[in-house]
Amino acid sequence: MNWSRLFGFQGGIHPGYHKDRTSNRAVKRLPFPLRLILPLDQHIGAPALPIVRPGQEVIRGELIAKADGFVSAPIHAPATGLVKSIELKPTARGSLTNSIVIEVLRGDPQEVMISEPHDIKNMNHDELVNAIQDSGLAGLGGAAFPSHVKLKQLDSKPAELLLVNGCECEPYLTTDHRVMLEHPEDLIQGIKYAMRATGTQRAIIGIEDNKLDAVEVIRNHLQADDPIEVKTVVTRYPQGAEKLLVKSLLGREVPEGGLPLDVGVIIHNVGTLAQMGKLLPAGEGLIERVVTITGTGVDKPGNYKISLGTPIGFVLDTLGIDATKETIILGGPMMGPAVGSLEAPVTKGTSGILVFHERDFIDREHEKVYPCIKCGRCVDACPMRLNPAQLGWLAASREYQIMADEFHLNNCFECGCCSYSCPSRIPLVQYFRIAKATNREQAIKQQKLEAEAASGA
Amino acid sequence: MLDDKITSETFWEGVWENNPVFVMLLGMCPVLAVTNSTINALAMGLATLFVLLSSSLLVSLIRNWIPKQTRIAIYIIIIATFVTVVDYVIQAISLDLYNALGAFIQLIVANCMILGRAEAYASKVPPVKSLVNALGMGVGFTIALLCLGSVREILGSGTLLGFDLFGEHYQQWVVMILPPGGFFVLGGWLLLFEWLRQRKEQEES
Amino acid sequence: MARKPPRIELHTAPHAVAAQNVVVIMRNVVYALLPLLGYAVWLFGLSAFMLILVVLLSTLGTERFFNWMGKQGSTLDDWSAVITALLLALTLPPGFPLWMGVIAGITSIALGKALFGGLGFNLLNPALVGRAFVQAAFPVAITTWTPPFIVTRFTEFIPSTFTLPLMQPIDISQWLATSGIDAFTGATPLALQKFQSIATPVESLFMGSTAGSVGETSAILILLCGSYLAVRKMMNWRIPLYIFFGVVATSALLQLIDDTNPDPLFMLLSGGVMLGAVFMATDMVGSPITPRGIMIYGVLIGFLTVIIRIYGGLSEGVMYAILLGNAATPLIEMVTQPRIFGARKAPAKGGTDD
Amino acid sequence: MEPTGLDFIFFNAFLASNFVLALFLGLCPFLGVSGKLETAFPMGIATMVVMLISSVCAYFINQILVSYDIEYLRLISYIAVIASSVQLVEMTLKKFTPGLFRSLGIFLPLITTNCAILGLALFQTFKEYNFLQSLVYALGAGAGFTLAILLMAGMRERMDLARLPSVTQGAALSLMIGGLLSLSFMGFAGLGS
Amino acid sequence: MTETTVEKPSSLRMIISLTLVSILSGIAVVSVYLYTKPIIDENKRRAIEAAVLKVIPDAAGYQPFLLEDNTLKPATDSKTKGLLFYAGYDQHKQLVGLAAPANAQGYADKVYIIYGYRFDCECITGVKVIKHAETPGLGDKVITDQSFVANFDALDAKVNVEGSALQNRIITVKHGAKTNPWEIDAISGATITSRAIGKALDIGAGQLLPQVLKFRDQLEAQ
Ligand SMILES: Cc1cc2nc3c(=O)[nH]c(=O)nc-3n(C[C@H](O)[C@H](O)[C@H](O)COP(=O)(O)O)c2cc1C
Ligand SMILES: Cc1cc2nc3c(=O)[nH]c(=O)nc-3n(C[C@H](O)[C@H](O)[C@H](O)COP(=O)(O)O)c2cc1C
Ligand SMILES: Cc1cc2nc3c(=O)[nH]c(=O)nc-3n(C[C@H](O)[C@H](O)[C@H](O)COP(=O)(O)O)c2cc1C
Ligand SMILES: Cc1cc2nc3c(=O)[nH]c(=O)nc-3n(C[C@H](O)[C@H](O)[C@H](O)CO)c2cc1C
Ligand code: SF4
Ligand code: SF4
Ligand code: SF4
Ligand code: SF4
Ligand code: FES
Repeated sequence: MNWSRLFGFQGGIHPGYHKDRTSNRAVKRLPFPLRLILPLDQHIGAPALPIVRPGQEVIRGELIAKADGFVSAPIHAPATGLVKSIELKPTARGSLTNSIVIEVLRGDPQEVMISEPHDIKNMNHDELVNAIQDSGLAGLGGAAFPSHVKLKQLDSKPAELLLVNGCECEPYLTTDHRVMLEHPEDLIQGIKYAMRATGTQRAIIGIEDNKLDAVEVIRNHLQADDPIEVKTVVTRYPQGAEKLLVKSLLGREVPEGGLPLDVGVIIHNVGTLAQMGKLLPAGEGLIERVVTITGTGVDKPGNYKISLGTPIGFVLDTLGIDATKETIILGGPMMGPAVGSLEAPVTKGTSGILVFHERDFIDREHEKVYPCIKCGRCVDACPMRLNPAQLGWLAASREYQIMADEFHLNNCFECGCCSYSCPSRIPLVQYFRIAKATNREQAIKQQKLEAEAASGA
Repeated sequence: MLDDKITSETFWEGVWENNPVFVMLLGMCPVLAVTNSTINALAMGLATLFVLLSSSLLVSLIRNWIPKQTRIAIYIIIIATFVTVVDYVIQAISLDLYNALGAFIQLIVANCMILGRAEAYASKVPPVKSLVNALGMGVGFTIALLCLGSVREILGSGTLLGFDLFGEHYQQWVVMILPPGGFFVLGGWLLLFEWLRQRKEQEES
Repeated sequence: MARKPPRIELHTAPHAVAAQNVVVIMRNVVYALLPLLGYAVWLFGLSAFMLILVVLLSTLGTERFFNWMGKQGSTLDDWSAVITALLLALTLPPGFPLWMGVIAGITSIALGKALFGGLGFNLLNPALVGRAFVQAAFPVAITTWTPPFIVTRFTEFIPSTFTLPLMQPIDISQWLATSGIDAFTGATPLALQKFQSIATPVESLFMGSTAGSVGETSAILILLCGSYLAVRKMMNWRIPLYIFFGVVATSALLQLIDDTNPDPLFMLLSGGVMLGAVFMATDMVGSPITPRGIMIYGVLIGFLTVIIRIYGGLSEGVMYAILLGNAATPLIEMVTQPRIFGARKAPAKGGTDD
Repeated sequence: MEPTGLDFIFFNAFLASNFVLALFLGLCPFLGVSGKLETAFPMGIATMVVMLISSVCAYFINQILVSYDIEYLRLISYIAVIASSVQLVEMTLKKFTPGLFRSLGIFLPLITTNCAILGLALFQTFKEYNFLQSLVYALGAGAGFTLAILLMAGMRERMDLARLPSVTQGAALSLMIGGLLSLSFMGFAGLGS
Repeated sequence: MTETTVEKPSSLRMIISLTLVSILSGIAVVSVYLYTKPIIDENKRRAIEAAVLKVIPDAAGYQPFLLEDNTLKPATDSKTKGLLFYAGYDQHKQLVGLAAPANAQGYADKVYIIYGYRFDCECITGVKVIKHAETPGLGDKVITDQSFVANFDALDAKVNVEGSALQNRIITVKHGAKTNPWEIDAISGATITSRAIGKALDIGAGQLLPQVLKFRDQLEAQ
């Protein structure tokens, strides 16, 4: 019985997956670079507050920046070394952000600092949530949303179910796949912690049916009385988007503008929970993550455990890739940004580094953009059942407000299915991002004006 | 504000700059409906011109005398009267012409151009000026009708004012005399004018 | 270490795109039309060939002319004008005077496409605008039919083909009589049915061995070529199906009311329903993009086709039905916006202020 | 269908002899108020309502005129009656449904100088329709006007988002679209013959 | 207009102004009407005369009649209801035929015709289209197309033995398919207008002729 046949979402696409090159390669560790760059805003929410000074020595695993409020996450030193500076450094998207730069101590054994183990059995809900925050976990699924925030119990909206997102629907990426194969115990442990923190009685792991081996492995590790189920869903991008996974597995639609919690669900990525299972008992912080490195420009593709803060240029150099001739994408090809600077580091949200040769990369700039021929492919592909074509016409006329007010622009989660399928090669998602950003600016301006008017009056 | 001086502009405005059809898009129904031949267009143009002249004159003459509240009603009665007159006169002149123009002679009453002129112009200026302006407007209207009528007749019937232009084997473009032809020809003229205007602008800059 | 940045910086996701683009789709439609063109030439001979050629040249010329007027590069390379031309030629009668074909080609692009800004912005199907224009301009010439398989079709032209520009088509009744065709009344199966209540056997309709436009001939061939496009996902196969449904349902209903009305199968196979439904109503530019909109659009076209055929003054209604369907498309789309994921209530365009 | 049958009268006025697209009546609102659907629809409905009212009025007035042999006053009395009935509708609406009045209000004066209304009254007289026939005729004509202006508005709204050539804008474009619509409506010509 | 206070004229002045204008307008309309009426009536009469004399070739004069409730009376007032027809007489005041109006729905609107009938051949001898809105160049071929007009040189319109209807209903057939004298050979490309004329004749003559024949003696006596 395949669940998603019953409850599956509409739309979605079937891009080429290209996962075979890395899915059967065990995770290897990449050496430390000379210098680590740790942006203070690796997560969504308030940036972390540094608690180290330039010149100070730090030990691997030591807290170097603390969370600034509840929706924020601390940062730990990924390697033993010297804090060189706290300065503006480029991120993958090209903008500058405040980062702690650490000069790695050469020849150090790089032992992780021993911290005080947590007595999880005797922790109450709030203590557990705090412990998770202290570990610096942010969603490893890509959005890097501080993980503890979702686990905070709300009396008004009790969570009934924990969904574990093992879809990994983006082409090329195989980090979640490897984590499920290699660390099923950590994952199950993490799931149990998350369930404890939220008080849910049931958990479901959703895995796309192109990773049946992972299903097998996890099932073998489950005890008979574990309240955890593994379910397969069909392989279709963007099955892993939380709203769609909820729909596929439970048949529930998260209401427009709402969160999964509105239908009683909390959702976490398998990588996040595996880290939680590993880090929490020892009281450690998040200092490294698994990254898939693949693409036509990579001769030795694979999954690598990389310290956070490692510059992408270093990663590529280590693997012998001449990056100046290639196109580099951080994350999957559907949602990941193209890298604007090789100095940009691997962060908590980096799930992959894809490198493509010029020749096999479909080059939007050189392919002519035709006017919309109203073929409707974008409408068929949009999993949110929006009308991307209509949104696109409006965007071309800069009718951003109408897009939001009448055509549900804000429901678009930028999955890219529409742009992918458009035969006229219209950069629809790009339009939508601009539209959203403009609307946001507009709203802020409006608020300011109103505030001024209110204070003036 | 309108003053009482009569300049050449008083007349030419209606013919060209503010041509009621091409520029102001007034009275479109008769423009499209009866221009399937030049002669109909001419008759319609003259009939409208007559009504326009006489109602403008009369309205201007009595402009200081009629109370504001009843002015529209009075304009309408005046216009309707002259239209009825024209209607009977055309019937007396030629039944065939009358049949060809159909109800559109009577529909001159509803022609927004005439009421518009009465309200916006004739009621504010002295009779002679009003008359000169109405003449310009009427001539502009008639010219526009002829522009449409001639194109439609030449293509649609192969004749001009009834004279055969291309010999008996000419293939008439029936569509031109049909409703779509009316839309297309007027639209075509407007496109042409716009194109010429833009070209002039480009040359100037 | 001063390092050059990677090649593409401002690239935004998604970086992967589907293989089919506009040009590929359009070119494949042309491929799908080639068998129809070949069969049409086989049926009607030299005259059909000349007509196709002349319409093609005039259409492409007009497209190029408007490119030049608008100071833009040539848009001939997107192949859409070729499709327009070929489909237009396929809807004209084989002996249609060439000069009228030129007029049809010019109007299809000028009135149907260039006016609105070219590919993608037109409201109505350009090919059908061209045909509707000549149908209204030259109603007699466009209903003058010749039978297929005239023996001399590869050695001589139908006399009306080379009518002098601006002149009435040369009368072909004399020529038909001497060409050894007896008992040809110059009527299509639909006209025979409508004006004389004479039924045409279904096999002839299937094979296209009846009088008619250059391309509204073999139902089987049209379906085959259409299937190619449908299988390659270059055409929305739902549209023809909805149209067929509309035609069958409406004509079955009308036959129930009055059994002298022709039967659904005849309605489906005769005239331009096949060509129109498979190749012309499916032009995505003029058809709705919303799934429910497509259903309404298709059924509406089928319905109007039968209504015009039975109650209208003309024997064939497909062309007008498709044009009206195109015209109604913005309205249809407006009322069929998809119900968005997680919508709390039925989709409401515009704010609901009360 | 018989030319005097109610079904014929309705469909003829609705489609085949559509007031706007085949008879060229009511072009001013058709071109002027069809820019947006949200104004076009109320305009269509308002016109239909006024058509029904003036059709009834015109019918009775004509009875009186004929019985007193004063048909030459027809035009004057029709236009007077139409103008005052529009006024009456306006007042009634204002009084009883202010909400509806606000959405239709601005269109009502426009309708007075709209030849479709007067044309309807004249045509029903020339065609010698009886009371019921006149009513159905008005209904068909009003529905036809509404259909035409709705189609037009839908297409023009679509054009707002198109990349139009610099010359085709404003009235010229509207006329061309009107022409194409009219061309499409040729399919209904000869309906019922 | 810049006045700030809307002065309210007395209602009396409004009423007077309106009344005055209405009276003047009435006078104008009535005088034009009275002046043009004889001319218009003369125009109409001449048009009818021309039509009647054309469709009954041998006639030199005519008399309008009205058939109402199975009685025949001279038509004087155009308003009375009944079947109107014009009896045609030659120079010797001999009854030769009759002419009558008829109409039917054509392609665009009703087609109005007047047709002529001869008593000796019991056939229709001519048709003139009075008013139509058919497509120029297409539907109006029924006026100009000589071979179509030739249909009415002698179109069979015999009344059956019972005297209740036409012996053979007049029908229009597709161009080139005419085989019987009561059939009309349509114009190709204008079949619908051709059929409208056939239909008008079938209905008009079918209704009128059987009744008129009963009064033939009465007509001859005029
Ligand atoms: C301001 C904000 C508040 C959020 N609050 C909650 C919350 O209370 N509970 C929860 O489960 N998720 C919460 N989320 C997380 C979102 O549901 C979602 O998981 C996160 O944005 C990442 O989603 P993605 O990886 O699908 O893009 C919040 C997100 C944002 C941006
Ligand atoms: C288009 C789209 C596709 C996504 N696909 C996946 C996926 O395949 N796997 C996954 O874990 N998260 C995916 N996400 C993110 C999830 O929506 C969700 O944020 C995540 O599972 C929450 O877990 P985390 O906070 O532990 O990362 C996707 C998000 C979007 C918008
Ligand atoms: C623009 C246009 C105008 C038409 N006008 C007429 C007309 O006035 N009279 C008519 O009988 N048919 C008219 N028709 C209909 C057809 O020409 C023709 O009557 C019908 O197709 C029957 O064809 P047939 O006469 O060749 O059998 C018109 C068609 C079109 C497209
Ligand atoms: C399936 C399909 C059908 C098409 N049908 C037509 C057609 O009927 N008429 C036409 O002018 N173009 C047609 N085109 C081509 C193209 O869409 C057309 O030129 C645009 O309407 C021009 O904007 C078609 C294209 C495709 C892919
Ligand atoms: S972030 Fe992208 S690649 Fe990672 S799991 Fe989600 S969809 Fe798949
Ligand atoms: S990017 Fe937005 S509009 Fe496009 S398919 Fe995804 S959700 Fe729909
Ligand atoms: S996929 Fe592209 S061309 Fe097709 S409808 Fe959507 S935006 Fe238009
Ligand atoms: S609109 Fe795009 S760039 Fe802006 S916050 Fe959202 S995902 Fe980031
Ligand atoms: S002229 Fe007809 S509505 Fe204005």
